[in-house]
Amino acid sequence: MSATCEFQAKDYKSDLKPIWCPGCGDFSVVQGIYRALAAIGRPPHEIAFVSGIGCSSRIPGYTTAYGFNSVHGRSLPIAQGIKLANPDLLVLAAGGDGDGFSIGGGHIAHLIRRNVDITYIVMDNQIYGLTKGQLSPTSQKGRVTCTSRFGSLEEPVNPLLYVLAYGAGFVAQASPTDLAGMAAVIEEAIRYPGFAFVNIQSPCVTYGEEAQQIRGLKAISESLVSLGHNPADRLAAMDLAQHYGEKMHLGVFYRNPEPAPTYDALVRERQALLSKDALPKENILDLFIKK
Amino acid sequence: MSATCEFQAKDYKSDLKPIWCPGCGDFSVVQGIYRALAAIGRPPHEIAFVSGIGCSSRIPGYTTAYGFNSVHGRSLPIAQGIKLANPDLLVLAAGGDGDGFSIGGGHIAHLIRRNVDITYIVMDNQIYGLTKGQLSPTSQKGRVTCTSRFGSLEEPVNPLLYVLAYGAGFVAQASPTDLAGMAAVIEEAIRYPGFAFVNIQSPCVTYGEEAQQIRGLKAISESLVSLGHNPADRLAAMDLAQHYGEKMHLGVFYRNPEPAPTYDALVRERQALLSKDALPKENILDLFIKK
Amino acid sequence: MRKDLVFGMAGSGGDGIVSAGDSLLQAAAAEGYHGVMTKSFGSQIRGGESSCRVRIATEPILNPGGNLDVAVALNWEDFLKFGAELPVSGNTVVIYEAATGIKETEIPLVGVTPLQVIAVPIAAMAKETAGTERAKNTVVLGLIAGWFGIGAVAVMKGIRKKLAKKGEELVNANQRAFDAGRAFAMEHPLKTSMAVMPSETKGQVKLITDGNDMCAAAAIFAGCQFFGGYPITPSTEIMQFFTDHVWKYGGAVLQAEDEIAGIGAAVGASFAGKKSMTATSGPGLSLKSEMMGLASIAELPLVIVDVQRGGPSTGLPTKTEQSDLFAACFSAHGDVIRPVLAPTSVADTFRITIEAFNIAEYYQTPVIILSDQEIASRKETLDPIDTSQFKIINRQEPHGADLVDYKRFKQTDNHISPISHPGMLGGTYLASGIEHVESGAPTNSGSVHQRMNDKRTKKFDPLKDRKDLFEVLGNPDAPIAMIAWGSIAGVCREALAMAQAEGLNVKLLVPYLLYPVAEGVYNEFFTSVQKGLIIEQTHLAQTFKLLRMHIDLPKGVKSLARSGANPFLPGEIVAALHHLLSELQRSHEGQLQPQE
Amino acid sequence: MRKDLVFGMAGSGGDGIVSAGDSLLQAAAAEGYHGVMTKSFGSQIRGGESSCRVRIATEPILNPGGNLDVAVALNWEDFLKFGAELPVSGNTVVIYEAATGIKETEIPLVGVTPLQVIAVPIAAMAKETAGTERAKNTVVLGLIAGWFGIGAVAVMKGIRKKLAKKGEELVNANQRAFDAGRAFAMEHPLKTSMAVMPSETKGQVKLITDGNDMCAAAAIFAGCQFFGGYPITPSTEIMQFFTDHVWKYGGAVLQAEDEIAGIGAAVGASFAGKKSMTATSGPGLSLKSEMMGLASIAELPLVIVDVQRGGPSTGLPTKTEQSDLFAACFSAHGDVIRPVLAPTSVADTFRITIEAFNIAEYYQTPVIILSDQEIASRKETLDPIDTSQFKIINRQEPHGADLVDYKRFKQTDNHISPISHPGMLGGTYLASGIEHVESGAPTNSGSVHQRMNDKRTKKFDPLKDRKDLFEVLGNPDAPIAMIAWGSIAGVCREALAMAQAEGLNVKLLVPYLLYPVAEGVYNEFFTSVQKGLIIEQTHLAQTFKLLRMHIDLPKGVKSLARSGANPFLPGEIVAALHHLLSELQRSHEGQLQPQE
Ligand SMILES: Cc1ncc(C[n+]2csc(CCOP(=O)(O)OP(=O)(O)O)c2C)c(N)n1
Ligand SMILES: Cc1ncc(C[n+]2csc(CCOP(=O)(O)OP(=O)(O)O)c2C)c(N)n1
Ligand code: SF4
Ligand code: SF4
Ligand SMILES: [Mg+2]
Ligand SMILES: [Mg+2]
Repeated sequence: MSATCEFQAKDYKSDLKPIWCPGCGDFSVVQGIYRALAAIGRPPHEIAFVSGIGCSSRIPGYTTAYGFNSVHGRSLPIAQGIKLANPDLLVLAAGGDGDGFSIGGGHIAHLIRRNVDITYIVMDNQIYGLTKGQLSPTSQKGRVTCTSRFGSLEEPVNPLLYVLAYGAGFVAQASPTDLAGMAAVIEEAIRYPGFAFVNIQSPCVTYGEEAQQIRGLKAISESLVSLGHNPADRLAAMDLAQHYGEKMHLGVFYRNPEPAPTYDALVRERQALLSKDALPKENILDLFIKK
Repeated sequence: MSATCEFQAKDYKSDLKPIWCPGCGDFSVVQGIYRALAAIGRPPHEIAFVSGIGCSSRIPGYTTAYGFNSVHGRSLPIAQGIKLANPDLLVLAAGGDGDGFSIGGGHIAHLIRRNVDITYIVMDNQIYGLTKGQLSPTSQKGRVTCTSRFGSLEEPVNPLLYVLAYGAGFVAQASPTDLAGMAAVIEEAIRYPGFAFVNIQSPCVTYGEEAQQIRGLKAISESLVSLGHNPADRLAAMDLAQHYGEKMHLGVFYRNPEPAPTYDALVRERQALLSKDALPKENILDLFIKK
Repeated sequence: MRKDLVFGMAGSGGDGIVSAGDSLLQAAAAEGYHGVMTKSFGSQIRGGESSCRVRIATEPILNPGGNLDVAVALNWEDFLKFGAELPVSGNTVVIYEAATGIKETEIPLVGVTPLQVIAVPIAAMAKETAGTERAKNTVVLGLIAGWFGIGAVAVMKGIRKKLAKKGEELVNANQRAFDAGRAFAMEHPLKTSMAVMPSETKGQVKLITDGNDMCAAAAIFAGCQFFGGYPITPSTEIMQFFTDHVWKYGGAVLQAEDEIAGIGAAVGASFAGKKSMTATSGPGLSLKSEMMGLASIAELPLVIVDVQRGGPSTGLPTKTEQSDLFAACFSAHGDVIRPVLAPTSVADTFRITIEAFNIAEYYQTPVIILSDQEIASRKETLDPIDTSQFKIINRQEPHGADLVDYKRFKQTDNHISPISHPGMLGGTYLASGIEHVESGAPTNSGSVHQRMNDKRTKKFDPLKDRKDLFEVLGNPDAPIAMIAWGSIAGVCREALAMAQAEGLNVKLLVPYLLYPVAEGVYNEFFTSVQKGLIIEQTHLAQTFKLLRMHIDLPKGVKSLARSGANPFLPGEIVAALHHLLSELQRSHEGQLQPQE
Repeated sequence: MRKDLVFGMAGSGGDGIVSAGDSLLQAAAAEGYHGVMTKSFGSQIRGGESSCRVRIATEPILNPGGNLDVAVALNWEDFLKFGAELPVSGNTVVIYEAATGIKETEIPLVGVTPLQVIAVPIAAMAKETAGTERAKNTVVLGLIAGWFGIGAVAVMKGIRKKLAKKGEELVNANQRAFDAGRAFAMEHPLKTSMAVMPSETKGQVKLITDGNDMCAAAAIFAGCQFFGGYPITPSTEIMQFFTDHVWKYGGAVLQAEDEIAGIGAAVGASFAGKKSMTATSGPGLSLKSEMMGLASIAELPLVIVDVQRGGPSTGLPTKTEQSDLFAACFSAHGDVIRPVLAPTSVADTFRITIEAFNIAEYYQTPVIILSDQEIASRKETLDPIDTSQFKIINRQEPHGADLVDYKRFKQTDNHISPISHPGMLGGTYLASGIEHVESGAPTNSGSVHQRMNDKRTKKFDPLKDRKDLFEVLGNPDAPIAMIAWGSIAGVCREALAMAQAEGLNVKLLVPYLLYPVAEGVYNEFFTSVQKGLIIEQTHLAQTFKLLRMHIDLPKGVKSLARSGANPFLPGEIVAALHHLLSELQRSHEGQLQPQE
């Protein structure tokens, strides 16, 4: 990191006033993102920040980046199109647990196996905030919400374990209980050359359960560094990830020590390799001449 | 198993003549299903067999069960609706690798975490057969097809590892290289009380690569029993599953020794518990009287 | 004394505006009045601005009314955000929080001088009597009881019940706040009394509910045993109702991972022989298109509720609109007819929902119920409904001879084929989205395709004769006409009454069946019509165009269409009718003059 | 000598029917003829029945023709499966495999006596000359060269090139088979000679391609740099072309995990400033509805190709139909206008695709290209296209002053706002599916919504004046008219020529722009019209209804609509025109008689 930063956190903060509930965890998340971006130092106009729909998905609007508050569950496909269209951009995607693991759950595995160089941040609050408190895919079994008055009958998904199984090169978890740690982890995720996933336990103060508020989260939090976890050990990471929901491990679960080539890099390579074979565009129809 | 079977394999075979290419692996799969169903002995009309779209998805039509050849990627949501509507039915779902892991990939995790008592059979041929030979999500990186003339840039998905990570209670693999083994595994999957997944390496003779034909598959096949694998050991199963694509392990990767309650059973329980609270339907509007 | 009053109140999130509205509506119901309540919020989940309108009348009412008779502003900033929902006129009494410091002569309402403006130290009274400003809404209820005579007893009875568990002191504090408000009103009588006449039906049982709950209850009544869906505003409460109740009736509900899985599960349940349903709003409807097509070609009964909000895309998620009409009729590729029904009020949502199931089951088809945010979310007081008058139709199952060499898609005289389901011996078949012959076996024959398309189209012909799915109000021979559906029909009902009171010879057609378009019904309606308006809350005049697509509209029939969120007021519709009248008269003048 | 011949051939999968068709078409092109080839298969992937039609003429042709002039049946079972695609008439010469053992007088064609029927020992000749029955198709090509004078030299030249790598012996074996066929023909001359006139353009370069490849090539020519899609018949070849070529032009292509991700990536690429595209068929179009709505409200350029096949649902995946018209115009909830264009041939697919990109970029909107299986999959010979005549339009970017306090959705005179993209300094904004103010910030204001809906609607007004997106053929003042689009327009072009040759005073309107409906163009066209047909391959008469929705159709204009797969023959359209003519004459008779 260079000694003088060209940009400061406030340069990434837009004029739009957040309309999150007072106390919502997402306020911290956007702060963490400002800080991480400042540390990276890319000018805002070279950043594309895509989200789906949800309280958390409002986040791009609160930054000075090019934002895209798209449709529910589709931040990743859109982010991927942006990155392939212009690999020079820094591309972020973000959204909620519902957005990412429920309606959008079919896309993650594919971005990961393609290893598109995108950082994906999920604000995991174990609830559907924007639609006022329904079960989310990360809600605990038995949980009572307005769509589960008699308790949920389903096991929750395990975002950390899933993305590890999908083969993600960078997997981390953070929480507003440690803002500096969150900023650091986001920064590292962005710097990782390849698909990076950060799960953030971001409390919903309005519909969240007591145990998922800051105090509750603190009680179950444990730093992966202090546990002596080696982030190069994928199997150990999967083992730790099994505790998602009981424990809140903070920090980097896995960082591939030998990052695989990114899809966008492979695309560039291929473009470079094949450009010499291009007919001038105005002659493209010559392809149809049978000789 | 009882000594006298009420039904024989042929009772599950319909009059519809399969239009698969001569030699297609799916011919064996449907045979395996006939045998497994005969061993189970449920009458055809108590079976609902749902598929998506693809060569493999034609399979319900070749059985005498109630079949539903639905739309691409949606066999599981539909199968789940059937099971919840009538838990007495034996519900099977089947389809191709594209159907299941590409367009339908978002549904599997959710059926598994709900533990709906369905058996899901994927005919994995590493290609899109019906649409004439495009890349599938299980195609190897580098593979040349009509949509990847310069080689695929993507890692394949790992169906076995994914479903294990999702927490499936029964996970197995089979292949036409061992028809008896396939029938046995399917039977076991159906008998398993909960979501059961069987991946079948079913060669596409028309668009498949040499290595994925019967001969090639035989060369890399290894029986899990002969390896001494303990199907109660989920971590060992995940470890073995890592070799998907290089090795073809046949048999049961994982069988939960203590099957969790199924979603359909929980639903029944809840129905029984709450039925006493029902207002007679004709008085249902009394719910809206504010007292 | 008044027969009808419209209250509008606004404040910030913590002010308890909506809960005050609820109390007022319940009190009114307990006192025998008819009432309608609508809410409107800012985009913030908590702590943002919120508002409600409560209309109370001695006669049945079918829309939330136009300009306010009584406006209550707990602060002006928030009140002004609801300019469209809370219109103030020269006949409005404006009550506002004195602590805003604004003089009665300087309230920030542009272009209007209200009937009377009263600053009330609401917060101070709450603090003083209840020890907390949180009792502001109770003070407001006291003021309303004092000035307008509603809820003097019933409001506190309701509050007491609500707070019973929270202890006597809280109840007493609220009683003091209420009394203080009432006393203030008594001490400061209005210039013109606006007290409401006592209701004649006092003491009769009234139901209170909103369109979403009514829809779900009706579905269960109709025999629906499966709901598969995904949350989306403003439809989520339908699923919520199912999760609360359907188990009791042996049914199941699935909050699925997305809209496609939700409708997919519902399609599966229907295939399995159960009546089933899904509900959503615009974005979800778009996602369900493919599955709707599948249900159509597989001829599976299914009810899909679309509670419309502002579109396109995410649009205006909390505002009402009617712009999903085209999508409801035409989304999903290929040649498909899918019946579309629309309720016009909470009350008729009961009947229309049952009708939707009956049509779905009888015709073996998906049916869309096009509700809208306004109907879905507003609360109405209702007189008890005699449920025994509703006939329930179940799908026709195969029996005896049908099951010998059973043909699922058998060509029959009425184009409807008896349908089996898993579990039924002899009824096995292959359901599919692929074109199929009578047995269900796939085909790629063009001539079979033509025949099956004929079957799937012609089976709906009888629907177009269902005159009972249309309502004509006013003089059936009137030369001036309106057509409106959904919540806008309610506004037009009111406009009709106003116009008639002003001597206009006008009628109103309310279609509950929007698609397929019943040409005959419209042609008959238009016989007498020289001028008319098709009134709708869409930008593209979708209803007008849908009708024009099927019917030769009389030349004088025009579109009155406007994007959602901005409510139509009965008054402006009456003005438009007057305009039509003058056009009509001018054209008749013309006839009497020599032709050039 | 003939100027025009239609060949139809059928056999089983291994017979190489399609490859014979390809060789014939290429040979014809090399000899200067114009040609069109269509294929049709059974549902089996391999080993099932397959067929092709090749039409060859000295003049340009724009559809695959009607009844066959020459029918080739390698076996009758398979031939009969293509009854609709390969219609035999009294003017057809039928050539078939003698080994079928069926007598020339007993061939299983019902209700028709062909001009001549010839049993040829095709398999035996192949075996004898080439040592394998796999050379049957080469024997057939020899027969065709012998009897009809096409490809005597060029066929073997082509085969030689194709088989070069496989060794001299294979080439020689084929040469022997070809010669044997040709010799057989010489020895058994037809009763009536049917040899084709030599072409005057012999030696000129001809292109051969199908609609899908043409579409993809045109897209790259227009500057498309991103394709995101998912395989689906019959559109997949568009993506395939991109995977083969787009890299060379610095672009990228993504075979996504599903249709939603495919269009999602394309939306992202467009947001990132690149021209982008997706392609699909009916089921995929349904799935893309939500994203199309997003692109409309976010005002992002995007081209969506829908290669139509039989619907609804999976329907008839390998057969052509036009029934996605409603879905193309109206799917996606909310008030949206999304331009829809349709090519009518492989040749004009080039122009229409460029036009689609130009409209998408200029108006900042998704545009649908409604192709169909027939155009997409058929091969045409084409004269070289002068690509320099095509103007490419790029989206208007903000500059200088625009970028001071940049407003992405600024209200402008033409309702089009300069659009920035990530990477552009000063242009940052929030794109969204939520309603927004000019800056892009979300809003839930009804009045902003109304204004933005106005903007998004009115910007398309100039499109309706684009007369160049319509073609009128025949006598512009004719009283009898046809309207047809897509591949059916080609059939109607042929019908027009036939009708004119039979003395009918008729004209044809071919719209390339289907939506928004250009009222003015149609009204002008209808000025002279008393009787007319709107001809389309839909079951519900979707085109007729779409026009009626916007235009007062003259009373005499009727619908001629039919489900897909069953091809329209020019002859039957001419018959329908004759019927119109007699109606017209009867009605004029009426005018001359005394009125009752
Ligand atoms: C296609 C579609 N389906 C459903 C919705 C409704 N919806 C909006 S946000 C949301 C879920 C919000 O939960 P989450 O993604 O966890 O975000 P949070 O609000 O909790 O941050 C839903 C169901 C929608 N806008 N679009
Ligand atoms: C919504 C939708 N998208 C795409 C298709 C086209 N399609 C049909 S089958 C298929 C994939 C087939 O591959 P797979 O699922 O592996 O089955 P296989 O044919 O190999 O058995 C595709 C892309 C479709 N029918 N519907
Ligand atoms: S509802 Fe929950 S997630 Fe949404 S803004 Fe409020 S606290 Fe945050
Ligand atoms: S294409 Fe492949 S998968 Fe399909 S039927 Fe033929 S061999 Fe089987
Ligand atoms: Mg959430
Ligand atoms: Mg496959």
